[in-house]
Amino acid sequence: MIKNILQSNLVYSFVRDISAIAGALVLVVFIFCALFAPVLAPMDPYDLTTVELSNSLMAPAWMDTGSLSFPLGTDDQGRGILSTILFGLRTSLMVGFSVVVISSILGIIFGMLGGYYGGILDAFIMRTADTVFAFSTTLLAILLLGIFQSRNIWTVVFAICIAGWVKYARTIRGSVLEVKENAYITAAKSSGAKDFRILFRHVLPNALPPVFVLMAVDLAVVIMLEATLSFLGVGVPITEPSLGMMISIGKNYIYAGMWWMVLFPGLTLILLVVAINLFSDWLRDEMNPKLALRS
Amino acid sequence: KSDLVIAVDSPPKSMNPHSYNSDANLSYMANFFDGLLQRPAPEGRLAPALAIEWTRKDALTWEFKLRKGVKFHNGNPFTAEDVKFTFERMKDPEFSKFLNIANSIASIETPDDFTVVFTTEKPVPWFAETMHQNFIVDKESSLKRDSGDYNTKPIGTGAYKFVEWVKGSYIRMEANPDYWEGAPVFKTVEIKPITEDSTRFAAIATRQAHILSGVPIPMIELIKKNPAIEVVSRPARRAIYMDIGNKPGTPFADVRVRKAIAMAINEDEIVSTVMRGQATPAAQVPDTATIGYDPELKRLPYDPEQSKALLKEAGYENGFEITIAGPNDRYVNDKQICEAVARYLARIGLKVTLDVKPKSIFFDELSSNKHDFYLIGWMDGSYDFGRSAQLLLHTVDPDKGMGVYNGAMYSDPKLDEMIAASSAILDREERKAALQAINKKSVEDIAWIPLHYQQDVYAVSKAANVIFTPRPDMWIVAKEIKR
Amino acid sequence: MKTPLAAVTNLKVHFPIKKGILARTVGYVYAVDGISFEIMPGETVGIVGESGCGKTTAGMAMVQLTPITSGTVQWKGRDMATMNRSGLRALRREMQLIFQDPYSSLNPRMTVRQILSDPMDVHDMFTGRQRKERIDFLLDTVGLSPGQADLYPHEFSGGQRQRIGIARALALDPTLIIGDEPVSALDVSIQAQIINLLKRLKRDFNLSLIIISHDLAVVEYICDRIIVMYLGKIVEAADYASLYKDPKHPYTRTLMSAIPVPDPARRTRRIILKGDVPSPINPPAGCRFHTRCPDRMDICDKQEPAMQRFNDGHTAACHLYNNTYADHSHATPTKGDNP
Amino acid sequence: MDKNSSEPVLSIDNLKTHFFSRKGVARAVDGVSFDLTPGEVTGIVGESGCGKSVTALSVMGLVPNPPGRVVDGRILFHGKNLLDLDIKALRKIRGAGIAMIFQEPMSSLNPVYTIGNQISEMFRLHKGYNKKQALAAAVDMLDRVQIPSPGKRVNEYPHQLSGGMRQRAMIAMAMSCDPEILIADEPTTALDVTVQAQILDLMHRLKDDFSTAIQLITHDLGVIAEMADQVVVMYAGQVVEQARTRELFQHTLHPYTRGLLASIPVLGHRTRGMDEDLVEIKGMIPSLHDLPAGCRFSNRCPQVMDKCKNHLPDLTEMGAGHQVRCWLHTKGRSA
Amino acid sequence: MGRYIFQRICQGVVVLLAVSFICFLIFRFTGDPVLMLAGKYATQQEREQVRIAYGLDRPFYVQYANFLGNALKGNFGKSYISQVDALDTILERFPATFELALTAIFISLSAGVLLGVVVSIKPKSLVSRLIMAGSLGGISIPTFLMGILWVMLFAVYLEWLPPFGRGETVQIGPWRTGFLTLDGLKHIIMPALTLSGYQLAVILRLTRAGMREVLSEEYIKTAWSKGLSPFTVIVKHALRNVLIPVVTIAGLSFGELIAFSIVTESIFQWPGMGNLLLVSIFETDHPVIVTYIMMAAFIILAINILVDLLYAWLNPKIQYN
Ligand SMILES: Nc1ncnc2c1ncn2[C@@H]1O[C@H](COP(=O)(O)OP(=O)(O)OP(=O)(O)O)[C@@H](O)[C@H]1O
Ligand SMILES: Nc1ncnc2c1ncn2[C@@H]1O[C@H](COP(=O)(O)OP(=O)(O)OP(=O)(O)O)[C@@H](O)[C@H]1O
Ligand SMILES: [Mg+2]
Ligand SMILES: [Mg+2]
Repeated sequence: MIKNILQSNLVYSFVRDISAIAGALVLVVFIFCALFAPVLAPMDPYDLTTVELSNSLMAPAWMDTGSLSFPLGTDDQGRGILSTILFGLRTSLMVGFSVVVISSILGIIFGMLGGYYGGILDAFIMRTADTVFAFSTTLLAILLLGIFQSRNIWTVVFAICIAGWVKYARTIRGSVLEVKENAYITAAKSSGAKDFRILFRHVLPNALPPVFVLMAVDLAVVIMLEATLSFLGVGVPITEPSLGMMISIGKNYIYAGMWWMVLFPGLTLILLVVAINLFSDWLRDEMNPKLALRS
Repeated sequence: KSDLVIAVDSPPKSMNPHSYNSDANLSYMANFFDGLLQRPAPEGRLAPALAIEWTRKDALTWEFKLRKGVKFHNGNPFTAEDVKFTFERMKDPEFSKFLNIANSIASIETPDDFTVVFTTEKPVPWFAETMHQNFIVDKESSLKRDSGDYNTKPIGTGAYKFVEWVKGSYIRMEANPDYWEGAPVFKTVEIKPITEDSTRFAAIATRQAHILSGVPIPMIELIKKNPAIEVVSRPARRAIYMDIGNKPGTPFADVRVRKAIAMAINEDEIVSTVMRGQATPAAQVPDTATIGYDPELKRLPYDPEQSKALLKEAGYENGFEITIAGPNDRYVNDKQICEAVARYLARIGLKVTLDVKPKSIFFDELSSNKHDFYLIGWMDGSYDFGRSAQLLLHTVDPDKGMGVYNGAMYSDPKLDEMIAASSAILDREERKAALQAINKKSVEDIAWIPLHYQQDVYAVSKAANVIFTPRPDMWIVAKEIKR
Repeated sequence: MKTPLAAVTNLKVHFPIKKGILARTVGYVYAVDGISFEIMPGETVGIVGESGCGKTTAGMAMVQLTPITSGTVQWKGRDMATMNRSGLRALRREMQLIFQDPYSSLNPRMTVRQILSDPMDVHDMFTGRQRKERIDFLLDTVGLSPGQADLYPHEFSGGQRQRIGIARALALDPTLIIGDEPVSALDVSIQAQIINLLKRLKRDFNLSLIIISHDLAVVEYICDRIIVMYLGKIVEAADYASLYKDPKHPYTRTLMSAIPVPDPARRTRRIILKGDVPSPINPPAGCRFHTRCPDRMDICDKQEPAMQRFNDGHTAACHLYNNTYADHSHATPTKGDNP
Repeated sequence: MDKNSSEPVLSIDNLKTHFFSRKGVARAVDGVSFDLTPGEVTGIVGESGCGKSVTALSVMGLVPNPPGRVVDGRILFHGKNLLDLDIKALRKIRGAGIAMIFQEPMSSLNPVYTIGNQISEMFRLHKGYNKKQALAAAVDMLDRVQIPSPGKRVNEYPHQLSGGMRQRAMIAMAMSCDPEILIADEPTTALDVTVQAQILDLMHRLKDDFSTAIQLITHDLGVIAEMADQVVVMYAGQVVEQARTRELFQHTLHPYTRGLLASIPVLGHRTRGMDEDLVEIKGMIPSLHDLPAGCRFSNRCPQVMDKCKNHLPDLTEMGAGHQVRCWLHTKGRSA
Repeated sequence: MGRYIFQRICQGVVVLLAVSFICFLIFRFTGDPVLMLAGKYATQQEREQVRIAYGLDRPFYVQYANFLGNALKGNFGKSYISQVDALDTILERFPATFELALTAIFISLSAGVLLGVVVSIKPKSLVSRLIMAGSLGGISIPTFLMGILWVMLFAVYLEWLPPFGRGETVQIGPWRTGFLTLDGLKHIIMPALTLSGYQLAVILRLTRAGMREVLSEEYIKTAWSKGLSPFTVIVKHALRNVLIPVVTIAGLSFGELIAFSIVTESIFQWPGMGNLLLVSIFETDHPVIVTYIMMAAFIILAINILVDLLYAWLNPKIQYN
């Protein structure tokens, strides 16, 4: 399958699409930063022994009150903004990727079973999905997290996944319904293949492309959602600040003129989401069979 | 448009004066209702209100003489029957959160229309001290109305009459022309609760409010720079402290460990950076106005070296694991203080975990005694340390209602005895000495680690031409605001 | 007489129409409504009829890919309904399908080699070295080069894809191949290639073929016997020559006359039908063709005509040939319809 | 040209329509010329992808742009070059002067409007009728194309009609303003033979009634033989042969046309003992991106010569309006 | 049609039941409201007193049955905090949220569709590229950040718009509206813009994608070939087909809008249900949370049914019978 993707003109069109390249580049850089945050960051913002309260609220280095050891300034606790962004990126991406992976796997399983077998199983899955979808992932996450006694990054992931699988299930179900009408599925059946083989060898690989697109979009959505949850006070704990948490701490300081506490994490978040969106826009166009047929 | 618009940080939860015992809610009620007594700005000394005099007849009996000629907003006259009704209703959990004081009353006598005699179950030395927050309701209308109406449309004797409560938006009130203290200055007053800090700031910056309470700390300097706005602040009664236990088997059982922790915290730095100067370091939990405050007590010095030495002495050279708990939406910069404390403790080699969470969850956990070390604040509405000691210092004993807020389960038999003994002491001076002794012992045994008294910060728009005097309890009582 | 390879007796396939959340059945599509025919070893049978008349459904029902409502399908004398799942799976090896749409019948994410191997994997046939030889042989048979085995379907033209589909059908050495409109999606010039290929395979491998098509000319070209279907029923069945020379049923005649002949010199008077094909959801009563029949009689909407046997193997279901009701002016086949 | 026919109403002259994509230039239509005569059917045949539809779209000015563009040639309608007209002038001609019907009867009608609405739109636009008049005219039109109970059908949506009825509605729409030219792009390919017969019959009659010039695009030589007065055979973007219908079928000149005719299974052939294999045209149509330098049919041609591979023959008049593009027939003349 | 609606309503009731049950189940195992109810200084005994007074000592199923029974009578219990009927508490806030959501939907649909059409007609022009970039911004800037920035710019620095609240409102029967006063209208601009931002971008992109697809459909070629003006072709023939999925998706994401109104309301101190919910969550006010959830579920289900009907109306192919 990988080979198939590579040899299609995906790569060709990718190289030709500047915004997609830019998006992918930013994304890769960010992922790299997140992975190697402990090495890259000037300081470990979570190492309680190195953070000095006396360094709090310093302006970026190029300003009068700035210091070179904190290139982008510090927050109210004396953590370097740059370092915290690097670590915050880590949290944000971790939540983003975990949610996308978990909910897509759940969604794919439910959607595929529902779509392929139909009947009561399908009705049950889709009714559940409808209900959850009606509430929207955001609302459910807010409610769940509001109720949880203790919150950590995994409860946040859990709360988002509770509703997050639905869109995957719907998408994959839609494409399974379409794929299963193809004659090659009938051909596989007529060769005497068992359901399991048909599902995983014939149906799934062909039903998957729209899910890739959705995953890319969803990654951006989840990262923003996590930020929103942090803002509302139901996100990750403050001990593991995400970008959203940084912004919501910093927002109280913008009027006081300490814009760097919001601007830099805010920009990082926007850049991240823009990058993912650019990339997924391209992916969406490329994977749309109607548009892709032009080749 | 109202004559006076006040933006505050927390919304009212109910208009039933007994439904909520938080200062935030009582602050609204103080405008519509009167207690038997009151505590006017600036110092909050007990003063007559609906009662003109009060005496403690014996350890269990209190007598109040009532003011004559007072009328409720609906025109009903105020009498001793209303007082009796009020305190009886306060025993009903459906209407009241003031069960504590109400349940301590054994009987209420009304010898005549303007005398009330309370008999308590056991000695309650601070009984009168709480009378400024037990607001008196009208018996006749209260019985008549259903709970929905009762909880949303207050009828009291206060300086302001209720006009409208648009939930989430504002509360409007208008001056009571027949108020027994004389009609207040501002004819119409609007209180707007705005929970989001930056939005609240925007309210005063855009002249949508005349007075702002709960000015967000980061914005103080900015407001100071604004020529149109004036910052008014005063030390608050509330002390912020780290509660610590001495559960046997934990490192905290050793007083040296507790002392080491106390000496590791650089309170001056917390005050100057986290609190931006808007706090005063505290050596003890009660504030100056409280009976039991001991001016002699001093803070332990900040000395990390000594801390480490103490730890070594106690056999914890390599530190131990400690969790710092606390709320993140209750006190001014509470979560930042926890973070700072965590940092100091890490410096002396402890392995620190931070566990801050919303107050609803945190207080829930406190009552199940989950935490050994946590940040909390305290301000005793009764101005009597004896009551605080019962709730905070006494060994946990739910049956007797002792140690309810002693979440870290500090326990000292000697102290328990002293607390028990103190409640029978009637004489004010004698009582003061006994409470000071309790206070002193608690500080010396490091039953808690006081951090600072908060500073209440207000912003007042100069254009509004108002004279605003903050109160020690943070209530905003509109009748006290003058032109 | 030899036992037929496959025999279909009174086969009915009704698809329920479901509505609402409770998916209650509100009616049926009478896709195939009682057809019987058989196919001898080595024989080629054509099924023709208009779109929606149940040709595909009949084919699918024969290989049990569509649930049968009633009737039986016998394979070499055994009723397929009595077989268990694994028996059925094993039997599938012997009956293979060629699909109408060369674009959707090949899994776009598999190479030709994978496509051809997949059924062999299922049945554990031709393992190891044999596998490669077999694939090369198959590709050669259908006129593709073995070098093309590792390409993906989208790299082939429509005609080549149809050849891959045929190779897949041959992969398991089947006895019977059912071709569901194997040429209708192809360009005329390619269509000829595939028709020739099918004819050759039939000769070379002694296959039995069922060719489903809407094009009488195509069917006539390959088949020994032709079955004409209308709205789920067989209206006429005959030897190709007999059918062409002497079509009995008015529908067959219409169909023949409607096919445009590529010869301007022979522009003919066509039989133009009135109205559209009725819906198989509520087929007309009596003879199903009566709503459009040019030779319609009073009886036609009242009674369903029985299948009548003419000379050897030519059968048709039409009231025109029922002696009791025959009106001879109608019974005479309209001459001049056919060149 | 056939001398008997009247003046052409539309003449296409050296039309070139190319598609520009990242793979290069696809020369979909590459120098096509032919005329349409009033009251006659001009059939255009050719394999899928040879440029039949693009030719039609070029006439309508509807080539999707980007990626497509008419790069050369003229399309003369009453002496005016349609390619020079601005969109406003073109709009007046579309529908009223030249009408078009498309292959897929389902997707050619807007699914969200009643067919009455869609037909009456023509009358309101080109004839200035009011709503009521236009609807009455639409009912009239539906009746003309033999849709039963037209008064009821006008208020139905396309999905409520059968394929044959939809195609009839399309024809009604196209004919509503008495266009001089009707371009029918594979109008019956999606239909059953019996229904196809109905539609072809209908078009025949309408042509006679209105003396419309019809450009009938199809890949079915049978349909051409039935319907057309004149035939244009296209291959890979070019006209390879053009003649009066009888002439073409009787004196087929181009090897491609010949192959095409021979590869069609004809009903009755086998019965009449002609039970040999069909003639195949071997190989595949070349890619439009990568056309051979010489004759475009050279790689499949059974009579291919060396010359064919490198030199593109011209379309040559063989007399009586019969033109062919093949070295077999051009060699004498072009020398 | 009637049957279909009836069926959908039955389905809705089942969903509401399921929702209420799940809420109850969750609350059963999280947070103890007694702590909130009895007050900070309450002793164990006082807490028990409260527990009994509120029936919180009874078994789970009894509590649930009681709840259901009362809910059928329109009684969702009293807020633990305000001691007022929970449904009234929510309903009182409903108009504010509804007007905000309505305005936001209106903005995002009208502007989104309009811009989407503009962009799809001339995809390569500068204006289109700017709009597309802007829409990417709309998707990428978190709602809360956007809200804060709006306030800072338009309220604090430019002082054009009020920073928070609903402004002057007019009470009409049970409904308190801000639409009828100039002050009210001024107040709704910023929150509605903030709330609509994301939806607007999504609708714009959907419209653009839909237009791109529809414009290459055969029936659009037919429309052009009739000689219709570009306006008629685009608005009458293309847009109507594009609107079917756009309206459907916009309607179905109403839940998202409600969820984000929580954020918007908390920034602008908008006195709506979302603001209330947030407070209730932090105060463990279970009756209000449950009522909110039921109310939200109800609204969303109702909207979904409406969207389905709208869909049927827009798309003649769908007929419910
Ligand atoms: N799975 C199904 N469910 C419901 N109806 C079906 C199903 N499959 C086929 N039908 C219906 O059964 C009838 C016969 O279908 P079938 O595919 O057998 O026709 P066909 O003769 O093969 O037509 P075509 O030439 O168009 O392929 C049609 O009306 C079709 O709509
Ligand atoms: N929008 C387009 N973009 C790119 N290429 C196109 C486009 N439309 C047509 N073409 C190319 O132009 C060539 C001619 O197409 P056209 O549709 O005219 O073929 P046709 O003869 O009508 O075939 P068919 O019988 O399949 O309808 C094709 O090879 C196709 O690839
Ligand atoms: Mg079929
Ligand atoms: Mg075409």
